[in-house]
Amino acid sequence: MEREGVRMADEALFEFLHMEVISYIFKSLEKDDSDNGKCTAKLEGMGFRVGQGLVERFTRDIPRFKDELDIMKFVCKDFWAGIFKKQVDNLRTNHQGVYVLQDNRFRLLTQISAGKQYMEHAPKFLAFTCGLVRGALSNLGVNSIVTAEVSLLPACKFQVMMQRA
Amino acid sequence: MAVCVAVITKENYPLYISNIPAANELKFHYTVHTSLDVVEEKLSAVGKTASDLRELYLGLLYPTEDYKVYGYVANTKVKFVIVIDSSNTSFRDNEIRSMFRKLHTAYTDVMCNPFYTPGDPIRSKTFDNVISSMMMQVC
Amino acid sequence: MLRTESTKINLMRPLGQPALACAGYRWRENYYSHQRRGGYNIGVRIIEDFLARTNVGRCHDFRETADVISKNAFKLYLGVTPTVTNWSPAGDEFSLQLDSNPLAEFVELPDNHTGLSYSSLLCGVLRGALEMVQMAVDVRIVQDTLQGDLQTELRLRFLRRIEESMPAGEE
Amino acid sequence: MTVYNLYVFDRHGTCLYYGEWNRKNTTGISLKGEFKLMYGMLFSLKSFIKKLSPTDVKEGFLSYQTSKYKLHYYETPTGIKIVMNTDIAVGNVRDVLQRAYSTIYVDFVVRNPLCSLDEPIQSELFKQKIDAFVRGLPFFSARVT
Repeated sequence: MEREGVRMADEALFEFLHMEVISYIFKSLEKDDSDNGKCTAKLEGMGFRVGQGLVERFTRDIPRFKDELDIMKFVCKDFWAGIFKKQVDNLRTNHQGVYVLQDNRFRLLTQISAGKQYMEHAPKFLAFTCGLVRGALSNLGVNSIVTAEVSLLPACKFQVMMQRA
Repeated sequence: MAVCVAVITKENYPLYISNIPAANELKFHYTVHTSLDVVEEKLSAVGKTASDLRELYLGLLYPTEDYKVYGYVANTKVKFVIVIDSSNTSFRDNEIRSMFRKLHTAYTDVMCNPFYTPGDPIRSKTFDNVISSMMMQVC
Repeated sequence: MLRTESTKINLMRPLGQPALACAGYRWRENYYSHQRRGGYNIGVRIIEDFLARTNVGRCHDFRETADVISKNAFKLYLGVTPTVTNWSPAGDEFSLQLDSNPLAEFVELPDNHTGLSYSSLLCGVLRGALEMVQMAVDVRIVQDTLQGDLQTELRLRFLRRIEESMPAGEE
Repeated sequence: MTVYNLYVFDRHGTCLYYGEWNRKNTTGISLKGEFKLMYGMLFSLKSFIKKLSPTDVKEGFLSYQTSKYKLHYYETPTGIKIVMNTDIAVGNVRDVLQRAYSTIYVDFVVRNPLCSLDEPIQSELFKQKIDAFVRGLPFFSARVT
């Protein structure tokens, strides 16, 4: 019970901090009237570094991965659950290095809307997570491009495209 | 305990290497470097054979006349090498294992320091302390 | 599937990093004020979350407030219970001492950032949260493990009670 | 039994949310004017009650009742005020209002980064949740006699 409490707590803290970081970045860059792209790139970069660190910790006690699919399954299960308290709902792949992770109730969107309202704001709440996934994969030795797509909040799709050397 | 501890990136360049006595640096670098081939060899077998190499600890890489070289590779492909003096025969596999665990944990903490840039040589007092605790008690 | 064992630490990680990146490696003073402002904004919201989850009522005095901050708020959000100590004779000032600071758990300041007040975010959070419950409070860090001190110490000074203002247009 | 309407005010008297269900009358003034009068009345009532009270009040005032309706009041330490008007058969609803605050206001306004805390609430999700919440109350009934 105690542990449960602690876990919940940090979750809220992460949520509020994530919120504030986004608002800070967008506010500070608005003044230079630069495009949103710069802000999302910055958030993505932050997520990348955090993902690198987190994945080191998350994979410390698990057996070595067999292959790429094994890694992706880990991202959808343990990694996602560790951060967002739930697993990815659906993982699809074309077996040519493209993976689509679908989360029907993405944690960072659930409080915002259940429908189309605020849709135009969704990208800024996904940038950090895109970076998180890319950073985690990169540290696991897989280079990728991660993008996100929303058609109805709070559901969300992350597309991971492996970049072969 | 250990006479040399090294942390090597997945691209095979060293992030950290510490050895005693310090004068033997070149020799240890060579030993660690040589061990990487064995590491690669062991890793490339993963998935091909049914052996239990899914464990992060790779065990004894190779013995030389003076030393025993042990290896461990994290899921993130960062490699840890520990060199033990051969004359120290009392060492058990479990002790080596727990040294690697300690090393890996310390490395994870370094990765979690926001001021550390992944891929940079490790400069951390906390990490140094962990390593020196593993290197002491030699004599 | 959840790895509860290490989750507490896991999630502290995303905290430290953006907090820092938030500062964008600006100058020290800038970092400090940004962290405080950012913290303030978090405080303003987190107090509502806190009240909703703990159902703690209004405090009667500053001593009760100190107790709630330490035993309820810090415990809930950071999993630690700082010691409330060093009360001023007038009872308007006290310290929160933390043996370990979860916010700085993995942090080691590099040589070119040695004076950085990494945890100033906390000051802002406390100030923002307390302001929402009608207490204007000054918060500063007087000891910091990252600066080589044995513990981290936050000093809270009660400035004044913020009276609820009459609604506009009323006499 | 039924619920007539519900107001949420912030600490500065801004009406963040207003919803009505089985309200049949109107005050004949604009909603904006009504919010202002309502807040003014609560403010005065609260401060005068505090002055009258023989001991320090922790809860403040909880409700008042006329022969036709009952006004229920809940205020958080942060000054969020939730006001609900019901018919007089409804008992103490303090825990209900507290739940509206902690599970709806906090979850869908405070934790929604796109909602600023001192402006009327725009979030559709919040509005849906509060509507469903009120309609789900045991003393809510759309069939009023």
